[in-house]
Amino acid sequence: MNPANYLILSALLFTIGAVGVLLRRNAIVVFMCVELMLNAANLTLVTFSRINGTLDGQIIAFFVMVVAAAEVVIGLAVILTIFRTRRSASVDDVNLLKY
Amino acid sequence: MNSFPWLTTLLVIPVVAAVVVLAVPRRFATLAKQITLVVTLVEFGLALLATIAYEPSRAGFQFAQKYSWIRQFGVSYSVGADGISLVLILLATLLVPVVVLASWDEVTGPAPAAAARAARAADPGGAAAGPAAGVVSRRSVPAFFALLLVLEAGMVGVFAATDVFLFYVFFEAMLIPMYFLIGSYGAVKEQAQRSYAAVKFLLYSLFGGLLMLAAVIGLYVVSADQLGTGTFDFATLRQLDITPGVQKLLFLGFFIAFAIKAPLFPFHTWLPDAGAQSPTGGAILLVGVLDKVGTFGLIRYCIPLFPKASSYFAPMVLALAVIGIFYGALLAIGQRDMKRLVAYTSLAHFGFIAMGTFALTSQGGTGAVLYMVNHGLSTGLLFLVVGFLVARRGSRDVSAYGGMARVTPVLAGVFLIAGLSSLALPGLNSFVSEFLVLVGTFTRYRALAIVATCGIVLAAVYILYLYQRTMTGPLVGEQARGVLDLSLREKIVVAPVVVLIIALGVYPKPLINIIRPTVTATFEDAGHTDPAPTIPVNASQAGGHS
Amino acid sequence: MSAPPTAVLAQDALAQSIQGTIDVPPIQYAALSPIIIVFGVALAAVLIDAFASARTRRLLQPPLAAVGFAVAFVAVVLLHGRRQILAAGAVAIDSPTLFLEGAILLFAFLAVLLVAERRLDSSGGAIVASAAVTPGSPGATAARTSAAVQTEVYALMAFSVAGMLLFVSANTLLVMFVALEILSLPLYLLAGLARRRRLLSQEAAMKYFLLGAFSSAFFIYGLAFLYGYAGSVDLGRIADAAGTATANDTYLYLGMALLGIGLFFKIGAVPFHSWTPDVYQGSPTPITAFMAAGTKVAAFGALLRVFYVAFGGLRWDWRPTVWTIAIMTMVVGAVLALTQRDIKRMLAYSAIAHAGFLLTGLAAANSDGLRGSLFYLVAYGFTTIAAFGLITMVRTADGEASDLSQWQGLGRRSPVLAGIFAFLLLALAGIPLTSGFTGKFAVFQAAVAGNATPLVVVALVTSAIAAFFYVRVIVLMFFQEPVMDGPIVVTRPTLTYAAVGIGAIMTLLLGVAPQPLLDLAGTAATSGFVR
Amino acid sequence: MSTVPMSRVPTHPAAVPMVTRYAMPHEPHYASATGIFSVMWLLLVLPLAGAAILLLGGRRTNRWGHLLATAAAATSFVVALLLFFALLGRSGDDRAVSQHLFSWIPVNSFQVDAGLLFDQLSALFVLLITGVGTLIHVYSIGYMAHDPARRKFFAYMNLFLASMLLLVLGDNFLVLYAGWELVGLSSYLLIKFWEDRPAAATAANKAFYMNRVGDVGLALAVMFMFATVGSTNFDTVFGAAAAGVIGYGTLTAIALLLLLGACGKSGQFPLQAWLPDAMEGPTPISALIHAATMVTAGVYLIARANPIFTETQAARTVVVIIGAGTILIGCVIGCAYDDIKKVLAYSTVSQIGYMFLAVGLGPAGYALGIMHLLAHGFFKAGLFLGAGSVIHAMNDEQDMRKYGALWRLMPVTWATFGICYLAIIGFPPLSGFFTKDKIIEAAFDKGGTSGYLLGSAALLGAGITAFYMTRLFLMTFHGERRWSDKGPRAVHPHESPRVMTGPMIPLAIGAAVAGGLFVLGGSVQNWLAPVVGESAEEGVHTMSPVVLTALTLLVAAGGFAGAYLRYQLRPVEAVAPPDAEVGLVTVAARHDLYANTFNEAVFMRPGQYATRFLVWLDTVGVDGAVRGSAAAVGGLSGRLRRTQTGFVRSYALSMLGGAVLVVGALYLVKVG
Repeated sequence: MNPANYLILSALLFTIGAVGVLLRRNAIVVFMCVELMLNAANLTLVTFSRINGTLDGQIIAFFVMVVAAAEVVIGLAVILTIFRTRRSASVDDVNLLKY
Repeated sequence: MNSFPWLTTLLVIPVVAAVVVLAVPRRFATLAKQITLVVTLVEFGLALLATIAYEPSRAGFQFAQKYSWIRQFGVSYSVGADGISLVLILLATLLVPVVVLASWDEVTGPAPAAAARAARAADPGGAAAGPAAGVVSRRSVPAFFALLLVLEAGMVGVFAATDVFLFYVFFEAMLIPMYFLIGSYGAVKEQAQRSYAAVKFLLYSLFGGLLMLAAVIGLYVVSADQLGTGTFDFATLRQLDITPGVQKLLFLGFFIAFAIKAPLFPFHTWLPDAGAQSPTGGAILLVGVLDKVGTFGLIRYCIPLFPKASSYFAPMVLALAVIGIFYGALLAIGQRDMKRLVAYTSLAHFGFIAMGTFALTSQGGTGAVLYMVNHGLSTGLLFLVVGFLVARRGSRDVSAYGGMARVTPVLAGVFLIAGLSSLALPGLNSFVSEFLVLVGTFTRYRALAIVATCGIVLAAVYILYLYQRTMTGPLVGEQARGVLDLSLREKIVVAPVVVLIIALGVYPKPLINIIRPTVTATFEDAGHTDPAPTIPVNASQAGGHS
Repeated sequence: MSAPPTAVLAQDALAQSIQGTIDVPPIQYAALSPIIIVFGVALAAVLIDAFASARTRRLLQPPLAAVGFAVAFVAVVLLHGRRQILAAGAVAIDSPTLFLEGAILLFAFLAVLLVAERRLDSSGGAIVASAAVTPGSPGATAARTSAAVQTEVYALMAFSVAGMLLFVSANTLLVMFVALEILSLPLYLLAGLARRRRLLSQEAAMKYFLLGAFSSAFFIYGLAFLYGYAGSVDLGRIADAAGTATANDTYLYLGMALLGIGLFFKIGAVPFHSWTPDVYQGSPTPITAFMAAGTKVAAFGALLRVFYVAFGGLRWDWRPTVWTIAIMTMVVGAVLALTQRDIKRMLAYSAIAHAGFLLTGLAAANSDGLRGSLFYLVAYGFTTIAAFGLITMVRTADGEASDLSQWQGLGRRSPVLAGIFAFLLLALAGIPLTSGFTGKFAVFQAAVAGNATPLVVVALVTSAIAAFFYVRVIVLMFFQEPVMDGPIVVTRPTLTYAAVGIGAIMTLLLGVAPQPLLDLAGTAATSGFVR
Repeated sequence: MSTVPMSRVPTHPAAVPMVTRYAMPHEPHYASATGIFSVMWLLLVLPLAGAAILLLGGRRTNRWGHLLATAAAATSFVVALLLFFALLGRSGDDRAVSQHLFSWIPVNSFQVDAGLLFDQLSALFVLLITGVGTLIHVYSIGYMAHDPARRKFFAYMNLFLASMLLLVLGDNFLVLYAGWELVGLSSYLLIKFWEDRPAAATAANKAFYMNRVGDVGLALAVMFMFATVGSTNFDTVFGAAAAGVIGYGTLTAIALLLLLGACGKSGQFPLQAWLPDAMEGPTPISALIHAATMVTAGVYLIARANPIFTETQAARTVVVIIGAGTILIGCVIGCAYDDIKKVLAYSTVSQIGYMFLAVGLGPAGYALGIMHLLAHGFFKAGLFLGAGSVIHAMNDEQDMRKYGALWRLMPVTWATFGICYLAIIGFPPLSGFFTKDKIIEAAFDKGGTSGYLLGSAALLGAGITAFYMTRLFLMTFHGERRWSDKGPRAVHPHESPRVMTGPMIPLAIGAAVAGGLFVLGGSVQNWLAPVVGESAEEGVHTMSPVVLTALTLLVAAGGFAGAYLRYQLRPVEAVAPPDAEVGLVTVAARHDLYANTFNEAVFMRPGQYATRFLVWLDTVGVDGAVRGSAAAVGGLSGRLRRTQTGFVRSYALSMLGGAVLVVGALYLVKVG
């Protein structure tokens, strides 16, 4: 199968993720969408590693996963504190800082 | 004698003194004043000695010093004096002591001793300085005089610099002390207008300065292209052969900056506000010296650096100048605020100066430079007198005055002298310069000179109309009866200026002999020779006694 | 090409793993010492936090961090002149890198001074006692007044600094990505650690985090495309590939764009700037100072390296884009700052404008531009740290007097402090005899030399606009009568004094005698990035 | 105009080639001052020193200040006499001595020296100025005795003397210009001497403004001279003019500009309006400045610049027209006023008209103009001093309708005044008879229609002069008294103190005999010949001098008779009849022939409107543009802020948009 299709798929995933970030209110979901974008990137990497015939892409993918995991830790911590103070995880509720 | 670093000394002394004065605690305000006075007098003395040491006949810069400052940019600390800059330095160093003495009591004002004491208590560090804003906000006297000293250093520097970058640095750095002088020591009651005027002044000048910066950078790059390594050395830069197109752009960069500073016609609206709001001393230095940086720049930088462009733009500049002459005069006639009025008269005078400069004749140029000095004296004196009046009656509004000549004859007399000098009465300083400007313009731009000459009628109108409204007629206001005439201090302040105004009117030759060679050389290097009289005359007439 | 390319390395590893032996690539630890030291400090800090008592922590952490950074700085100084690619091509050490690392460490040191300041607030410093306490809950007031401090802040800072050091010295995009995360993640947390105005602080943290993650997604996606294009994430290899225009360069441009976005986000360039004001305003002020100085240096360092090394051959393709972004950044930053009422927020917008000025240095795309940018980064860093540090000293009963109206008449009450602040503002405005002017001149001159004159004209006009809001603050402080219940200037905060003092003095020095630093930046620029 | 190759042009002293110059036979030659003449500068310095001492000395000099000033004036008169006789001692063509004091404005080709020239012409003026000046100083001692500011008055008078002497002694046009404006200043100072009177202050300003208009002309003339011949020195300019190397156009332009200056200073049409108002000043001033000396400076200027005017017929035509016109204007208005000083002022205007007419006639008339000027100096000064003495006696009442029958009460005044009055109406053999007669004659001798027109104008003027002067004399000294020594407005007329009457006597004598001395044997004409050229005595006579003299006398007699019938034989109303009851001419005359109305309508009002408009323009337009753009930026900022909504998702959107933008931009560059 033509590896280019995977690229298209990953592009779709990335776009879905990006759009999700814009559309969803719940901070957790927004964050999940970001994760989706990261994984789309991973897919791209793997595809390219296949196309280029080198392993680097796959190795990088692992790095990305680890980083994503780290981000989750931080992200959840931040979101949690916000949630505890505001009793809501909606990103639209936090806009004291503006203009 | 010429090996002595005159200019550097003139630069350093005020800076050091400023630090010292700033260190003086507020309660020793008088000490601060005395230090400043002494220092500025010494400064003037040195400037005088330098002038004596100066050899007019020698071409090029004298007392020159040059040390590399920022090698990467080819910037060097290089100073030097020619005829033009020397007289202006002399003017600056003369006016500063006058200003110091004039502002002796202005800053502190008539503050009750109690308030002063409270202020001292609240002052240092401001730690836990609680309420009572009125007390806390008493204005620091040492700071005022320190600012004056810094300003003096800046003025000396801007005239002495022979490195374009250095010039720019002083050009901008000079703004800050003036900005504070206007903003925090200006018209006491009018906080809002004061700040407005200060900000307006600063932003106008900054904007012009930034345009100039663009041109300066452009000049640097051009020099880098032509010489391999970029430089800001004035002497080197004027050797460059810049293509006309580039010249025009760079010229505009410099010209607009100077036109704002001077100011010339459309760029002037900051001047009335600044002039009206700044303290008397500030106004004198602002209009008397700072603005001269603009006119100085025109003749020192625009014409030698961009000869082609300057002859290309000359007609337009002259047009602006003539418009300025009439515009300023008519607006001056229409003013009610005395300080604004004086500011507008300066607009007219700057028109004359610009005209003389861009007539590109040695008479016009010499006249213009001489005019810078004379205008500094006459307008300085006008601001002094107006300041005295305001200090006595607390109002800048003309309509609040009338018949003052009866109660304050001496003040009225000085006022009249200042005014007559400003309207260029023969026998007083301004006449010489104004006539030189006109005759210099006449030889090249006949029609223009004729129009401009008609401006002298308006000059008579705005000065004498002001005098009539303030000094003659029946006495206005009851409290006016109690007003005192000039005190001894005030007499001492005005005396030197008055003397110079008359002396330079009768015997301007010494100054002319310093200015003329430089101006002549400047114009001839730029390829402008004086037009010939249409009928040849014998050498004894032309060569004459000089 | 000194080090073996990672791709080959990976294949060998695959091959050898079958036979069961792995030969370790050589790693020059000495050359990595600054990074290693800082990481060490970070780990040590974590351990201390884990085991030491609250009191010991408070006593031990600040000096540890400070000394750590200082030592690392010394290491950087000792490394000067080194120029090589280390750790199997993962990290590069050269003059620009060392210059940037040194700058980062200096600013980190100053930031630690600000963070460690405890005299300012009624109780502890600017850092919250326990971040976990919910604002508004009964515990909150106790937390606000308690002497305790979330000492993890030092560990986090150390990690972040380590990340920054790695970021500027990364030679492959992978390392760069990891470094980016190492420097960002701690910052997300640090942003949320303000002792007062918890809600704002938390909001800042969250916004920073979400948008940061969003941007790093772009970064990694761009990385992927570049990998696809060049078959490697080694900057040098990418440059080579770009040189030989064989492969499908849609990937190249896509990758360049997306990667750039990640970096532009970090330096706060328009239109990726929107987080900057909110985060700068919400974070604890010392952290804001740290971000404004440190992060900017790191991000710009990386940006410069990527655009000079990887995309150096393509400058004619990316310059227009950089021009556009630079102009937008300058204009938006300056214009929006005009109408700000919160001083931290105003400085945030000014930071955006300065990012724009820095970009003109990049747009020049010549070694003068590099020199200018390097100098500008240092100059700006010192000034901005001093400015934010000074803000922490002007306080009312409930924390810093961040609202401009409260600064009215400050000059009359505490002339010295207000004078210093005015000086710093003038430096930011770029008045001669301040570092700000020298920096501006350096980049603008380079830009004109690089045929970017229109850009310079825009830059000058915007600096005229920008001058207005700096000047407005001076007007407030000096030309207007103090308000009755105005803020109190806390006296004797030694550490803050030190930080502000150093910053101000450097601002003056770099304005009056920029020669040495310019030399340093100049040599760094001429030797250029290693590849 | 003859242009020359640039190479021959001196650019600055270093590079002055020795240009071989035109042969200028007519060029005057000035001997340099030696011997007694080396004290020439004293003439100026004495009164100047007096002024300085009085002004700087302040109150301390109050007691003796006026004496010092008078002494200064007298001494400088003595010096003038010495120089004059020394001049007499020299041969006829060697009577021009110049003293170079110092180099004033030396800028390359523009070289102006502070130099004095004492020749036949300036000698006469110096004598007149210092002589009459001294007398009026003495007179003022009495007249200003009770004025608190007497010291200042004398200081200003001395200042005036110095300025006036500078004017007539300068040896180049710029120095002359300096004196020109300085006399304007002293005139300004003295008109507004009682400056708490708004009228005085206004009059002073008016005088200065209108003089400045004239000064513009003079200044431009000087510039023209420099631009043309490269010098402002009399000898060079006149030499060039006489050699006819200056183009006719340029020459005429210069002459007309000089004329403009002359009109301003001498109160000639169209710049005459300031002179009557100037009567707000103390009467001695009216006598000295606004009758005897300063206002005649215009005549001096034209006479001095005679080589230029001789060469340009066109300019001289304008001069004579102005002269003739002003004669009539002055006379007509003079008939309508009841204010004694105003009448005298307008009589001055018209008498100077005669002088202009004379000098406008060219070589034939220069000397005549000067003669009439000198004679006028005597009798007009005498008249003013007499008027002053009367005003003094009548408690500062200036309305002649409140006078009458004073001759018995103040005999000396009456006698001196009478002599001067007879002199001015040309009663033989008093001075006016000779000098005015000569001018009328010369006017007719001009020949042609113009000659007749001018002559008859002058003749008519003589008649009207006789009328209004007689009117003045009769209303003041004769008829029945229209004042009372009782009641609220009581006055007690009395002869003035001797210190005042004293000076009037020599003036009267001068008025009586001067004319004869001047004319008989053409002494003055011969004396002035080297300066103003031989007056073509042997010109064609339109009609024989005898007939003309008779005619003149007849006309004058007519005027006298008219006045006598009207004001002596019929009673004079104590209040002037309202405008409704008098003829149109009288109404017009009472309103100065609407000169002021004209000036206000054409110059003042538009000026005021222009000013108001510009003030508006400057605030709203020029400054408004600046403030507007600032406000615009501010507004933009205010709107842009709103985009910073505070919602993370909108931030993300902007980032995404940016991403698209960047990608797009790069892609564009790539394909394009």
